[in-house]
Amino acid sequence: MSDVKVEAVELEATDKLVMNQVPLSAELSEIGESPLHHADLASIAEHGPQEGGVHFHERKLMGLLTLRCLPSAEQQEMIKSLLGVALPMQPLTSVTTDESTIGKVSVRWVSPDEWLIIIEGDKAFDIESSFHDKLMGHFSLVNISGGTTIFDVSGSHVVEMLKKSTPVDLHASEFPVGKVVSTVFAKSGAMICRLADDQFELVVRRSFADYLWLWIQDASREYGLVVKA
Amino acid sequence: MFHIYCPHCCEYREEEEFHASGQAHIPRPLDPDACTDKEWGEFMYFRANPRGIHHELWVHGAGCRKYFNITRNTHTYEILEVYKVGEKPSIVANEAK
Amino acid sequence: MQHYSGFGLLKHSFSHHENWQRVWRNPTPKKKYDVIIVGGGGHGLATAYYLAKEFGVTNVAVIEKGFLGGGNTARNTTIVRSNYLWDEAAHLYEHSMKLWEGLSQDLNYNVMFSQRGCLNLGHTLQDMRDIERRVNANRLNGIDGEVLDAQQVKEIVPVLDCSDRARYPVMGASWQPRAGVARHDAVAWGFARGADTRGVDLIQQTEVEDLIIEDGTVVGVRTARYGEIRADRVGCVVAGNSSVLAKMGGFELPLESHPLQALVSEPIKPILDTVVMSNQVHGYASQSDKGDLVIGAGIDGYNGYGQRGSYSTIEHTIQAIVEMFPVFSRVRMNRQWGGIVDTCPDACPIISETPVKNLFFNCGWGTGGFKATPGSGHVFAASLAKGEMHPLAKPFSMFRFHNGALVDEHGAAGVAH
Amino acid sequence: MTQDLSKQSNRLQDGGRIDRSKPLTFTYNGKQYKGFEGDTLASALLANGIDIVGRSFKYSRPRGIVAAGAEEPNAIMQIGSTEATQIPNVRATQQSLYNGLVASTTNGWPNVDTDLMSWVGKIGGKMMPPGFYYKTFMYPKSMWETYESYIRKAAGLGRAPKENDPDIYDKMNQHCDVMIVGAGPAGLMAALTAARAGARVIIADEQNEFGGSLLSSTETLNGKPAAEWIAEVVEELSGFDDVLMLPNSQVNGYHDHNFLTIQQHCTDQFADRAPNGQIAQRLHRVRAKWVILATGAHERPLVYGNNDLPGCMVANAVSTYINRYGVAPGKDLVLMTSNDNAYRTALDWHDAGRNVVAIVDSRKNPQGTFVAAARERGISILVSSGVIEAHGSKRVTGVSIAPLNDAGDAIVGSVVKMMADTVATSGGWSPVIHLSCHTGARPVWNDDILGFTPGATVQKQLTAGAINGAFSTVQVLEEGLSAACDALAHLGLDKPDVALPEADVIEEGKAMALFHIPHTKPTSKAPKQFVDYQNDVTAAGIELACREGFESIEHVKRYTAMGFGTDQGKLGNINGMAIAAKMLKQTIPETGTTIFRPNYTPVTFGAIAGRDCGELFDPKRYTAMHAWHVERGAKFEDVGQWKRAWYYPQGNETMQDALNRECLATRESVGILDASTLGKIDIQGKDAREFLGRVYTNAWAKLAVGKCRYGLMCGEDGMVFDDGVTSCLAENHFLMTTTTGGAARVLSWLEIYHQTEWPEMEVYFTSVTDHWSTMTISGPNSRKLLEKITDFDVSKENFAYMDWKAMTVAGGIPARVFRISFTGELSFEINVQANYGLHVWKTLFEHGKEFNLTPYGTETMHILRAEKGFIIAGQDTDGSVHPFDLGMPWAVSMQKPFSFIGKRGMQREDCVRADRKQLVGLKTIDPNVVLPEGAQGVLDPKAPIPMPMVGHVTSSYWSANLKRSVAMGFVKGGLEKMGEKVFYPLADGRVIEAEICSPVFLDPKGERQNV
Repeated sequence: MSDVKVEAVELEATDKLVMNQVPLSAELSEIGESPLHHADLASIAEHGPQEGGVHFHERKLMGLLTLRCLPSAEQQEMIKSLLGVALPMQPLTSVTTDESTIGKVSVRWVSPDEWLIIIEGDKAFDIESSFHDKLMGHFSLVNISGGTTIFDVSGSHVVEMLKKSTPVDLHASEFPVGKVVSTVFAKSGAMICRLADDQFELVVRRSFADYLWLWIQDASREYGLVVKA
Repeated sequence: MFHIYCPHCCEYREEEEFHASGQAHIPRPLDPDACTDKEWGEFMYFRANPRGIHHELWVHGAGCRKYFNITRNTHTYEILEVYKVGEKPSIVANEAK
Repeated sequence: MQHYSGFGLLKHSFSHHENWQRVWRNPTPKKKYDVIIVGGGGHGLATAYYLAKEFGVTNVAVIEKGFLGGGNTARNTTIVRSNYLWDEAAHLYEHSMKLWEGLSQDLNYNVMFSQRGCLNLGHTLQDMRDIERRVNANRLNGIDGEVLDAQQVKEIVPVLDCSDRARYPVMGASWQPRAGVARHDAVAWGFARGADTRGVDLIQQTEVEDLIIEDGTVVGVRTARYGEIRADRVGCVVAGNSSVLAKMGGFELPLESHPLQALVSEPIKPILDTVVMSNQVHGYASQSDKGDLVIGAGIDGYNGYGQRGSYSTIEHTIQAIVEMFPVFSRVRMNRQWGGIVDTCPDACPIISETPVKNLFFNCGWGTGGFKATPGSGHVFAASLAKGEMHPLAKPFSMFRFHNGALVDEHGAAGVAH
Repeated sequence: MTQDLSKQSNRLQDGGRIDRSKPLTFTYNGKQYKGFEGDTLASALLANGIDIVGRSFKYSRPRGIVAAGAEEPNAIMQIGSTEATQIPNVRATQQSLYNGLVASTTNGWPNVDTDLMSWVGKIGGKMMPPGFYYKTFMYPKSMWETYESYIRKAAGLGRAPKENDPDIYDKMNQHCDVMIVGAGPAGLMAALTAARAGARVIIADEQNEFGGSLLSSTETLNGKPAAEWIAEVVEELSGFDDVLMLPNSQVNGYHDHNFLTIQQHCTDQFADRAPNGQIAQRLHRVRAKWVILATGAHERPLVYGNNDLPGCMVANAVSTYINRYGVAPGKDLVLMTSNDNAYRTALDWHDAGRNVVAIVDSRKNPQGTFVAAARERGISILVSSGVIEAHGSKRVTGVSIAPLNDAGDAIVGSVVKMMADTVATSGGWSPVIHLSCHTGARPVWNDDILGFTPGATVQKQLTAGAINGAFSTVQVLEEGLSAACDALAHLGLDKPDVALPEADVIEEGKAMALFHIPHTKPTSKAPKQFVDYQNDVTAAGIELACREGFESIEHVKRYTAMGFGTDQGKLGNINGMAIAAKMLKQTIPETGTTIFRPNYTPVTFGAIAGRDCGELFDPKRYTAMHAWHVERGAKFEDVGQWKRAWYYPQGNETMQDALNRECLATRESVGILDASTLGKIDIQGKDAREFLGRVYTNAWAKLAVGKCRYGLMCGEDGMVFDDGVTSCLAENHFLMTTTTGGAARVLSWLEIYHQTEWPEMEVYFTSVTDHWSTMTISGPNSRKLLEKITDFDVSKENFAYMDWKAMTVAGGIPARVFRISFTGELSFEINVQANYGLHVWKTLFEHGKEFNLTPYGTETMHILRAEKGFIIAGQDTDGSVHPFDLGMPWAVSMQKPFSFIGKRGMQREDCVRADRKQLVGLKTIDPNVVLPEGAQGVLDPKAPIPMPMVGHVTSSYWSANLKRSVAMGFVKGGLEKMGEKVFYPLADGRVIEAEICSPVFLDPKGERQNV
């Protein structure tokens, strides 16, 4: 009997270990380099154009986690208590709260059994740990923070820029604030969420970030592109 | 250029987001080792390929990444219905009824 | 048969061209033939021609639901080459190439076979490995071929962007000098004229509604227009609709019918003297004698009998063309169209006996049927004449999909052509 | 300022929609001319009295402008003021005039006015009936290429530029409730109705301003000139947020499920190059809930002798030039018509102060509003007559007119000649049904309107106006309103308050079905009667085609090339079909329908490509360490979309020098590879282990937590398509790696099986390729190097081969380190969150100096693994080999309870043959010779061609470590042929001899990786 118990304890320890291992300290997060690090957006923001129809900002080094599950009522309840917000169950919807104990949390519907959780970068470890400690049943939670970045695009011509890039209908009647879609973006893909009438969030993959940055610069050229630090 | 209703996202999306994955409803034999070469070959390669009503598997690759089925007329390109994996089509070709 | 020549044209010009003979008759079918060929496209007409000319079988009918040569023969990009990877395919296509080389004279009909050469570009290290492999195999199989570096490619096609600016720079190419293009309609008409002259009945506007099968043996076809027409052997050569015919025979084929699109530019002055193909960038082009750039698009992923595909496929193709040939950016696309191609899982055709006795199928040429027209017709004619498959056709039995002896030519056929 | 009109000899003193206060200068065939803003190039050429604008394709006959829009077949120009901005084949009737426009004709030598080729055409033309080229140029065979080079030189219209295009084209995706094609009266009425109802509307028109037919007519609406009504509607439409108005925009394609493409000319009307920063053309990709086609109709010319002489025009085009552009393209007009409508042209001509010689009407008793008006003006009308021939050499100088019988197919009296410089003809109107055909609908012949109208369709399509054969403005407006109301009803929107404007009431007599005017001579002997101008197709040619047995209309078209020009037969197709029908004694619908395909008018390649070219043609995917590789002078290799460091040359090193150095450094001390591009898939769930067992060929049931294992993945056919190492992170948690190129395919492979075959299995797959930066340190000193950046115990005892460990590296960065090896050396694959990849990489270099840490690229990786006989899926496999062919039976577990994917396939009859091609090592007899990859092996190098081949070389390198070449390749039955010889005959004549051996050239016992 004791043997079995020891094994179980070890397994649990391993389970925790294999998640994001150790929380990154504030000091270490200083050396983190977002996918557009090489583009030196800070100096473009400082020296580049200050007026234009499209505004661009990289919300870098955020915590992004993919949650996969077909949540039971208990799981939904637990997830709500862990995130401070209930999972959006309606297709193509999202929720955001500032109220949670871990700060601002956004949850984006991706598919009937997939959500993207967006939090501050230094909170990913806590979330991962709490899910694995407390959420029972079949699910998967994967940290994709290193592989993903967020482009915040806005401005008076942001819709035109997006219309050059994605085939989804962005008209307010079809794409209200809060709606989220995963779709084609140029020759790559993006998860697009409307944050305000003229503000969108694009969640993109790291390896495509430079291509998409080039694309957005090009698509914005006729409207003027303003980079925000 | 198809306009396809994704039964998971519950809205129409452009064909560029999807990918056709061939004929639907071709279950993998439960005991492959008991299949003859002929049976295995037919499972892998032989297809109905009708001119008319066809049930096919598509995936919303750039969207929710879910597979689902489409009943489509291969001649007129009309999409007659979409339904989830595991469900049965409600529209079938006359002779198959 | 009225002999065609420049002198004949001159002679007829004096009588204002009023005395040219019909190119083919418009016969009413007999009750019974030795061989019925279902499908009056290039392959079917070539089969009829060679049956009559080479194998002495003249009691033959070709039954065509529309007009002669109106299917994929009328809709392809006319590329002819034989640089296939595997021995079985290479021998078959080279057999065809040899027939092409004397075809205009053989038919006394100028099919405008123009051996302008064909480049298959390599853009990655693996492309270049595959090119080496294929060219070496071709060479040892007696098929002309060379591996060229980027500089040599540039010399052959000055308008091709061989610079490092390209997203996928050209690293080299395989080059088959004997490859080229031909005038697609003329191929069908030339074979039709040759077959008709030798007694073959070409029955147009007649759709086969069913195959008549007695005791597992095919004995004829049923048509809407003429009812039953009997035959000892039936050969189906109905690219695009093979599965529909197979269903009449009570079996399935390992085929999917997909739209394959092509397009032409407006005619421009000569600028592209050879055929250029790229798997990696995914487009290919040649220039016709009339001046059009003839461009092939990829195959659409879904099954379709509509003779049209998706616009995104056209867009990708044009992107590839502009990427390869930036100077074509200001040239304009005149017309696009689509064919229906029967694709086989191994990108090779089916020339085969079937589960029904005396019923033979020639299909599954996918994107590459035009170049095989004479060779396919010749080996199929031999098989129909003798009732057993020609040695070059044997590897292409439909039953290879049971035993696993596939001839996987996806590498050579990667881009639709 | 008074205008100097002296040079614009055909410009009227007033009238037209041109702006006479804005004169423009343009160059045509090297000479300067003047026009006005609002002109098209065609109207400006006509204003300047230019008759000849081209030479015909086959016969080099002089050709003039015949139409005023998209249907123009002759005025095809080369435009462009610089080499890079050349545009071939611009239709002068659709090109707005701008200051500085440079145009030239595309054919004619030495020039278009005096073309020596025309003599060839005159003499040789007799020998060039349709299809003549099929009947000649065959003998001698060797001459064909010479003949062909002349044919090619003679063909083609304009030319492509020699320099790259400086312009930018882009695309925009649009969505709307109602897409209205055509902004004539029907389209505008429909747009106004839909817009007022609150629908999202797009309305596009190919012309530079909205109004369609109203722009070139003298009609009134609500008692005011039609232009005022147009202006009111346009102004109201522009006030709606959800209405997109696109002038200068051709709707060129109508695709399935109401997807349409529109080419918008954004700056073509201003210059041949877009002003800096502006988009030259934009392609709109529209998805519409409903489509209203209000595309109007094209007038058909009549077919008669020498009808291609400059001065022969379509009647309505003449009216357009007068009313819209203030240009009368001649002095003395003969109008030939089979209908009332065309009488307007004679009225316009007369009212412009020019001389109408006669109206030649094929009908017996024409009556109607316009006929009466002509009579009122005293214009002479010849009834039951036709113009059988035009006379002249470079311009019409006169016509022959003959009385016709009631059917219009025979001459029943004597011929009279009249002087005239312009012949306008009308055979009625052909609805512009092109778009309605694009999705496969077959048009329907309508005897009442003598034209094809749109056939039944499965698209959500409505039609309004002349496309339906409704030709009066009253009817057209009504149809626009009613189509919009139908669309609104389908959309669930209420019909708004909208009233029809009041239009002039016009009575028209019945038109006659007339296409081809008979001549006193039989067609074959009569002067050429052109049907398709651009391809020189004549009535005689069509008759000949029918005589020769080309009876299907498709055969006729293909044999004669009718309709294959850049105008796609907009003027000629129906006349051609009528002539064929007459010849074949059939009706037009029996002869066949006309089918149109996209594009309606040609579209610039650049616009279709949009921004997806050059730098943006395809994404370049980068790893987190990419900038470092660039800085170190790496050469890159394209692997899928990834840019991977290939090798790192230093100084004057050749590629081989660099590879030798990288290989030696790695085996002697330590090298480092950026392996971030490998596909990585996180797999979680209680059935994860079982799932792995089903998709890999080997066993996974007992892989312990903390352990890694290599696996092969096969298709159902048993053929290998990917491989990689999968690690057990926790009991129900695995990390799978795939090849760089195979990552997406493997993930879809897992998903499709999970979602469609085994949905009951509790497992989830998530791509983490981009999340992790992966760097492999390899070589005897790799452990020492790792120790420098971690406190974790990485000793052999604590961290065994094929284990993985979690630790922190480089000052606290969490890492997963895998002790796996693709080089055969002691290796550690360090994975860190990608935001820290470059930091850790640099930290390794900080500590690596003492070990001569050497970065190596994919090529060195390939060499090192080849020394060990490790395969690369995709290079050493090609989709036709199974694990046994690869000599890897150890990677297959036939005992697994579940029949894993590939098991059944690899046991088929052909897959268990003894003489299959099998992967073996190849040792060249001369160790200094490196076999070329792709070389084909034979057993008998002296065998005649075709030589029986036994297999090809898949991987081959110079091994600096072994100081000899190493290679792998396939040999038939090779696994049973160890020690035997294979020969590789190369293109350069060399024959390389090699011995079949084990593919493991280095350290066969694996001692180096196990230290």
